[in-house]
Amino acid sequence: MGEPIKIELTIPSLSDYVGVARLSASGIANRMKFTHEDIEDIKIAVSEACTNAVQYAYGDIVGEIKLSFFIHDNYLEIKVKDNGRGFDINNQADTNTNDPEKIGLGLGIVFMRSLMDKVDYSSSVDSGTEVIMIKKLPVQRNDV
Amino acid sequence: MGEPIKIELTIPSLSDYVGVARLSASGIANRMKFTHEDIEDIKIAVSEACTNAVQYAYGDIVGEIKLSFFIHDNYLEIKVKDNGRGFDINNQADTNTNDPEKIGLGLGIVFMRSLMDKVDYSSSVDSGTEVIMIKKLPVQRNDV
Amino acid sequence: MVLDLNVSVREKNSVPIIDLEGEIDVYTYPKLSDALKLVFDKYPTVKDLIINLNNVRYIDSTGLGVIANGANQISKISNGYITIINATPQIRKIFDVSGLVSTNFYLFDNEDVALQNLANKSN
Amino acid sequence: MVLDLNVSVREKNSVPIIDLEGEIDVYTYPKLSDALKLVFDKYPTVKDLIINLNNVRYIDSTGLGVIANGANQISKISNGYITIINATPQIRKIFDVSGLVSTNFYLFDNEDVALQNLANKSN
Ligand SMILES: Nc1ncnc2c1ncn2[C@@H]1O[C@H](COP(=O)(O)OP(=O)(O)O)[C@@H](O)[C@H]1O
Ligand SMILES: Nc1ncnc2c1ncn2[C@@H]1O[C@H](COP(=O)(O)OP(=O)(O)O)[C@@H](O)[C@H]1O
Repeated sequence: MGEPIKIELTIPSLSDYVGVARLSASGIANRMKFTHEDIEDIKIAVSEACTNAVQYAYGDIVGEIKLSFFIHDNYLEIKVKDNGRGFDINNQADTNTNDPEKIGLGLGIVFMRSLMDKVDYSSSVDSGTEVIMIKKLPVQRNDV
Repeated sequence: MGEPIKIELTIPSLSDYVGVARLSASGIANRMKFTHEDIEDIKIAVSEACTNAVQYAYGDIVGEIKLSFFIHDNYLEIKVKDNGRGFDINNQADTNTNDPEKIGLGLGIVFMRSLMDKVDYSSSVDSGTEVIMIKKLPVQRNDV
Repeated sequence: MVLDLNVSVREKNSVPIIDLEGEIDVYTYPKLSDALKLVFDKYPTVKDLIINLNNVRYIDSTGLGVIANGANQISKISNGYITIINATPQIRKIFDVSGLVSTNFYLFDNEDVALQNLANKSN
Repeated sequence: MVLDLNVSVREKNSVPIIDLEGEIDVYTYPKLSDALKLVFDKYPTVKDLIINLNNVRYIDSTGLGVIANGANQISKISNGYITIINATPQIRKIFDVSGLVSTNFYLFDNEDVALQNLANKSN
């Protein structure tokens, strides 16, 4: 057990660098010996969190997105944090509008929740948005 | 011109995560449209700097290695910093010993200097080691 | 092609086919939007459109959003459909999770099966 | 195989060949050291040894260090040499920059050329 190993990555809120976050996530998941499928799931979940921060957090200015990866014995914990305008998690009524200019379909959070084992969103107008996601390693024989 | 874009990555001084630093570096260099060959050069230089921090900076304890990437218009600047024991850059006499247990051949710094356009080492016993490396983008026609 | 996307458009049996190579994410999706726009301009009464994911290694909600948008458009134009081919199992999973398949588009294993199916449909 | 290394050992015309696949860095190099140790144990009078980099996409000073160490050992054992085959242009460049080639080992394009050359040498 003991302290988890921590890796931190800070990228600007530009679409250009979401792929860099994804690459880092895949490298870390690879080291933890996640399956190929789990690694793909983690890549998507990390990208979705970063994509939202790029698209919604800062409006027209460029802010920071901070990713923290905590490598635990049996799971990977990923925190994606922005200092943007935040949103009301319980009131996303307008995400399914038919506005043709809005590319989002409200799938980002759906994907995170489907692909990870646990997803916690906390967001407020003052302190931006933080999502904490957990992906468990497959249970090993000798742990049972 | 303007301020360079900054990306930061902090990894523990464990050999496991040098590859993650390399992946991030290659993603960033990719976005900057470096050539395939330049990207490989950058990957090696970043790995060498991290490998040295893993092997020499902290002895048996695990410390942090902080990488900062600054994306300028015409070049990429990479800073790799540890808070380890530092060394005397002008006195590496013993790096070419015949000690069969010592895997290093003194090639790390040679590689960095050969593959990057500029390499500045600063190291002291108090403040650890910092290497700043620069790789220039190929000169573009319309810049000339 | 890591972190990037190549897009090209061709035609077979009068069906426009968009071939994609690379990763479709928030950075690269405009290339796919542009290709769709190009197809809708060139084929103003298009009934069927194939998107070939054979060399696509990554797609997320931004990519699905663009494809779903294209499906809406082709539906308005001609009640047409978008057909996705050569999706890897992982990408099929993403399509499944999205809940978009069948209401918005079809998934087929490969080009031959897809073209055969589209030909049968129009008979 | 991103960020990892697969190692296997085989033999052709009595020459042990180490096939590598992946990346050789500070994390993976012990796998290559182990393979070299295994070869020196199994062939205590080994004269020639081929290292096949056909599927190696990355190598840095830690990898070169291990190979140079192996070259020192085979030199002591039998005045033998290590022969590197199938290095990409980028990896050849790294070998060149290192200044290790020819004093410590040979570089050949592929297995056939290397084996031919080793056969000629022993005649
Ligand atoms: N980091 C964030 N900052 C501000 N708003 C956000 C953030 N993440 C999500 N949101 C809000 O939540 C909504 C739902 O997000 P998501 O499920 O990813 O779907 P989509 O991006 O397709 O709208 C977004 O439309 C946005 O209003
Ligand atoms: N981050 C660092 N912390 C402490 N010592 C270092 C660091 N980087 C380099 N050194 C010293 O510089 C020497 C030369 O490094 P290098 O050229 O990479 O060759 P090698 O690793 O093969 O010895 C090392 O042996 C070490 O003594």
